[in-house]
Amino acid sequence: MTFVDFIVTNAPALLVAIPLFAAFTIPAVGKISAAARNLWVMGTMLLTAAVAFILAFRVFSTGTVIYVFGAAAANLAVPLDSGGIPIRIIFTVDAMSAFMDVICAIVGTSVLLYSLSSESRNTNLEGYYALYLLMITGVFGMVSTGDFFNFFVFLEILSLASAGIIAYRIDGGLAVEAALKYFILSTLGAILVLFAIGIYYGQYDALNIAMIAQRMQFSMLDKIALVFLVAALAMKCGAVPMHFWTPDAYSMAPSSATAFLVVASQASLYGLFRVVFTMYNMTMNCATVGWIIIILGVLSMVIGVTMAIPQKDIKRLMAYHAVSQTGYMLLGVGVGLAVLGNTTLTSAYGFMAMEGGIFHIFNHAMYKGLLFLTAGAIFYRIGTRDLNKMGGLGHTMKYTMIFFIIGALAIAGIPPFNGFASKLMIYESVYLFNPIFAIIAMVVSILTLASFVKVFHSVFMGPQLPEYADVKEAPLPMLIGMGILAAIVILFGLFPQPVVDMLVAPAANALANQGGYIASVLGGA
Amino acid sequence: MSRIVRTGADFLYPAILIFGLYIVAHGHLTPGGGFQGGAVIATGGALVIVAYSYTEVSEWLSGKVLMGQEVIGLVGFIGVALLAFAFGQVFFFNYLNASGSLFGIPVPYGINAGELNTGGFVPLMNFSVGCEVWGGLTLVILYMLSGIRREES
Amino acid sequence: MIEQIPQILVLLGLIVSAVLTYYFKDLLAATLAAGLFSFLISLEFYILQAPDVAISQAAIGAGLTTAILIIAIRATGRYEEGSS
Amino acid sequence: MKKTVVLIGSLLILSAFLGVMALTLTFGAPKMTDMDDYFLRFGQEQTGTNNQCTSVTFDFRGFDTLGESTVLFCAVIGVSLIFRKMQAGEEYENE
Amino acid sequence: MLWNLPFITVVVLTFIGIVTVLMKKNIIKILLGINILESAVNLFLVSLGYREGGVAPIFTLAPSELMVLPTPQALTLTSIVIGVATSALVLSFAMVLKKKYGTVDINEIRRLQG
Amino acid sequence: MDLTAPVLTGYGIWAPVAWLAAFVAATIVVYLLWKTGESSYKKGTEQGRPYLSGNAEPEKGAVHIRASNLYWGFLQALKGYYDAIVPIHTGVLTDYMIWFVAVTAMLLVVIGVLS
Repeated sequence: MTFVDFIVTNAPALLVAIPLFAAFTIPAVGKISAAARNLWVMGTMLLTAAVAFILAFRVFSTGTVIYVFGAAAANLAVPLDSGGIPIRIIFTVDAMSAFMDVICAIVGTSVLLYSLSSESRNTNLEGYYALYLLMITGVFGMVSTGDFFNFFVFLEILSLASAGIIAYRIDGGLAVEAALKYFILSTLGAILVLFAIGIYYGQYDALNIAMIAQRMQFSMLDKIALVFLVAALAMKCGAVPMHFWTPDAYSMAPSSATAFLVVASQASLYGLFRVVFTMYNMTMNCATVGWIIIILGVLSMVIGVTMAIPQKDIKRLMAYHAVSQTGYMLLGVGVGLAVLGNTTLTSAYGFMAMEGGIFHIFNHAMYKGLLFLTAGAIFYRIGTRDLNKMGGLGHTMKYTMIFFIIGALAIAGIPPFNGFASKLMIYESVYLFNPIFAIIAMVVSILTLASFVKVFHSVFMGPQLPEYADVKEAPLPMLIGMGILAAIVILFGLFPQPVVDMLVAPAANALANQGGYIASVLGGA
Repeated sequence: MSRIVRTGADFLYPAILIFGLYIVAHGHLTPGGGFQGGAVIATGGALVIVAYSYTEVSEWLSGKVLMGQEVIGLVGFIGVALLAFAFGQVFFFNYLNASGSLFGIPVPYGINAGELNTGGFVPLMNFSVGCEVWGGLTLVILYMLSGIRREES
Repeated sequence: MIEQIPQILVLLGLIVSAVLTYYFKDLLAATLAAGLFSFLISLEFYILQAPDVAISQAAIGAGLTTAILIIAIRATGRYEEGSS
Repeated sequence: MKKTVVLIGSLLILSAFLGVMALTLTFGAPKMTDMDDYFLRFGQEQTGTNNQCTSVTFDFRGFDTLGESTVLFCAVIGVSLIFRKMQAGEEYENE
Repeated sequence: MLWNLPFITVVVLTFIGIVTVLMKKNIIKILLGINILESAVNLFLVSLGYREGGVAPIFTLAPSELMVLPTPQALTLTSIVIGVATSALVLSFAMVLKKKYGTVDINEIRRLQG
Repeated sequence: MDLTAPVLTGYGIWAPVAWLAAFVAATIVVYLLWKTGESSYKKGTEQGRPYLSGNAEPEKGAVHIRASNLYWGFLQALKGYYDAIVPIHTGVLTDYMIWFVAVTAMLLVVIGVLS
């Protein structure tokens, strides 16, 4: 077996094993020197991203990849003597998972590059990088796994690592307060997820998602499990009215970690979609659950954006926008779910709405990451997050200002940036479903633009303030990190159709096609 | 703490240590395993730490050593699993089972007396996990005590 | 029937110790009640033929969790005040 | 108190549904046991352990156990970060 | 039906746990509530795997062929260790908050709002 | 693969490259039109000074509008809405958990009983 074959075959395992191994060894490597530690972390991240891209390429070219941990062969999901049941932990990487892997790899790499210089003034960075790599492991594991208990374990890894990293700057107790709120809520959510796992196990004696999906009968117990999962995962992705932890945690975490926390909550969003589409799909009452998701989405959009407008803390404002943008994804995919059973409506607009929602996940990760990174650059240079104290920074931080403009226009859905493409897909397909929601979405978009005009004006515009006369441009690694994300925002805005064809449509297809998911694990059932 | 508690802890700790190591080593035969054994030893460690004052403990018990122990345990765990790649197998494949080498005696189905030299890589993993849990949980207690100490001073 | 009596007693004890954990205003007493709860649930695991889990719960739940709780209570104050 | 009413109402609903769950499931006679029967039948030969719980923990579901160790590692690192000695000026004070 | 006692206990414990989490204001009391909830879930999982007349799934000692299901026990082991990790982190948060804010009362830990 | 293919949204199309070309063309046309105009501005004369009804020009730092003064009218117009929505974000963890449990209970009723 050649090296390339080895990488290609074992890519799903390496995706998790490499960052884990690096995270375990960081306390030892950090003892050598700071440069060795940075090199070690960055090398690991690049290697992981490369593996993720190889895996995604393989998935998009040949279809779902499965990896069975500890079996005689990597794709032997069902042992010959078991009578057709999968018994081991299986990583099932279909197009949707590969899509999330790509997002995590891109954002993870650029954020890590950024944090090499943005966090350099803090102590005990070994711990910070270890937790960061564990967050990356958690996201990769959550989106790749095909086993529900394994999903829970990675969810816990993600929430513990996130809580540790949110509390990293103690900030007079404020960061710890935010971490406490996030962590207790997510522990409650995890307990509900564990209850749901117990219910599935007790009924079907299965933990594999495909196996549960095949045996699903939608009895009363399954309804309870569905509610537990929907509530817990919607809370974790920050849907209104369970979004209260989001602004606290996003504003108090270190800026680089905040940009990755966006991806972390999108991993929960992925889990929500995986549960409703792959595990339940047509067995449940799609319209009811779809409408629940749509209502959660509309509430998130409206309340998120209206709460953002009066904020004075720049990161808190952006955090409320993250809630609002999550609403777009929930709206798009919810519309797709509500009409799932109806072939004519699905082909008319349901599928397009799903594509829009999924494309928006990608776009949101890119531009919201970019915006949080610019906020972090401003904080790094002037040492405050209070919008009232800022002003006139456009004179000195020109590149940061350009990156901020790109991000702000993208989040407001101004052509030709990538936010416009996905929002247009959502508007037009949702308009066919129910015109009111499309109008609400457009109004929310306008309010988003308005609030970013406020941020832009109060941070960058105006005369140069005397207290910030000697502020310098952000350091080069931070600019490179922001530049990668900005380039993707522009590129995907200019050429949306290839992205939709290559990444988004297969992902939406994989989500809607429950039979294909089951067949790829259990073999042509 | 009083002298009685200290003496008790001194005598009890070796016994707890041996009991924990027994649980770890026989994890694949009798109830127990890495987690349980490691937790038992860490409980013994907690007893010792509570019996002595933090300043005394921190003289001869360094956080670095415990962290090193934890890292060794974790790297050992993932290393044992990664070693499957060297045999051309998939991650977490039990390459040692029924190979005839260390821990490689084949076990037929049914009730047997329980040979210690069985279990493939499971005993190795038990040892790594035991090492990790021992180090990790003791470290948690040590760090939390250091938090109290700094508050009191 | 007769062999279920120990189990019923243990389950009742579980509920009683959980209520005590809720009831005590003195956090140290509440922690001891939680330790008793952990011990009883480990006994219940043993009755349900799960010795591995029982050992684990006894060592971690009744031993270590109680230890770190006592450390935290020493740092944060012994009585909860002004609670409903 | 509106809050208390909401609290009690949701708790009652939650316990009612959990009660339905408790009465629907049958204790002592799992509905389906095919996966676990496989473990009990073949686990001993495939992993060489007499303790089937350990064989499930470390072999069949060994990856979960790795994740579990990782969770413990996360907690240790998180606690060590919280109680670290900070430099002067590292903390940012609001207000 | 009546002999579903472990499951009924799970429901009662869940109720007590949630009441403790929601009604108490002290962080340590809330953590005790979360511990009760976690133990309830663990008990739920282990009870799911119990078979009438079964013995522990260990071949060294087992006298008969009928064994209880091993998978829930493995899951519960994982869950217990996750529980202790959670407790450690929450208690450290509480200690730092006591040092910085001077209180562990949830009603007063609300500087982040709006 | 055609990089510049438009997105078909099922209702309309969106071709960013064509849009960008049109945008650039329009900018050029506007620029040309602007070029044909006649400039009456003379640098360095009285024209360049700010006209503030005869008052002295304030210091640079004082004319910057701070963030909380923006959208004052908007917030005032929606005062009822904001008075209702902002107090919900109390900052108390217990309230947040009650919201979570209440939403779970509501979904249980909606999915478990009604569907």
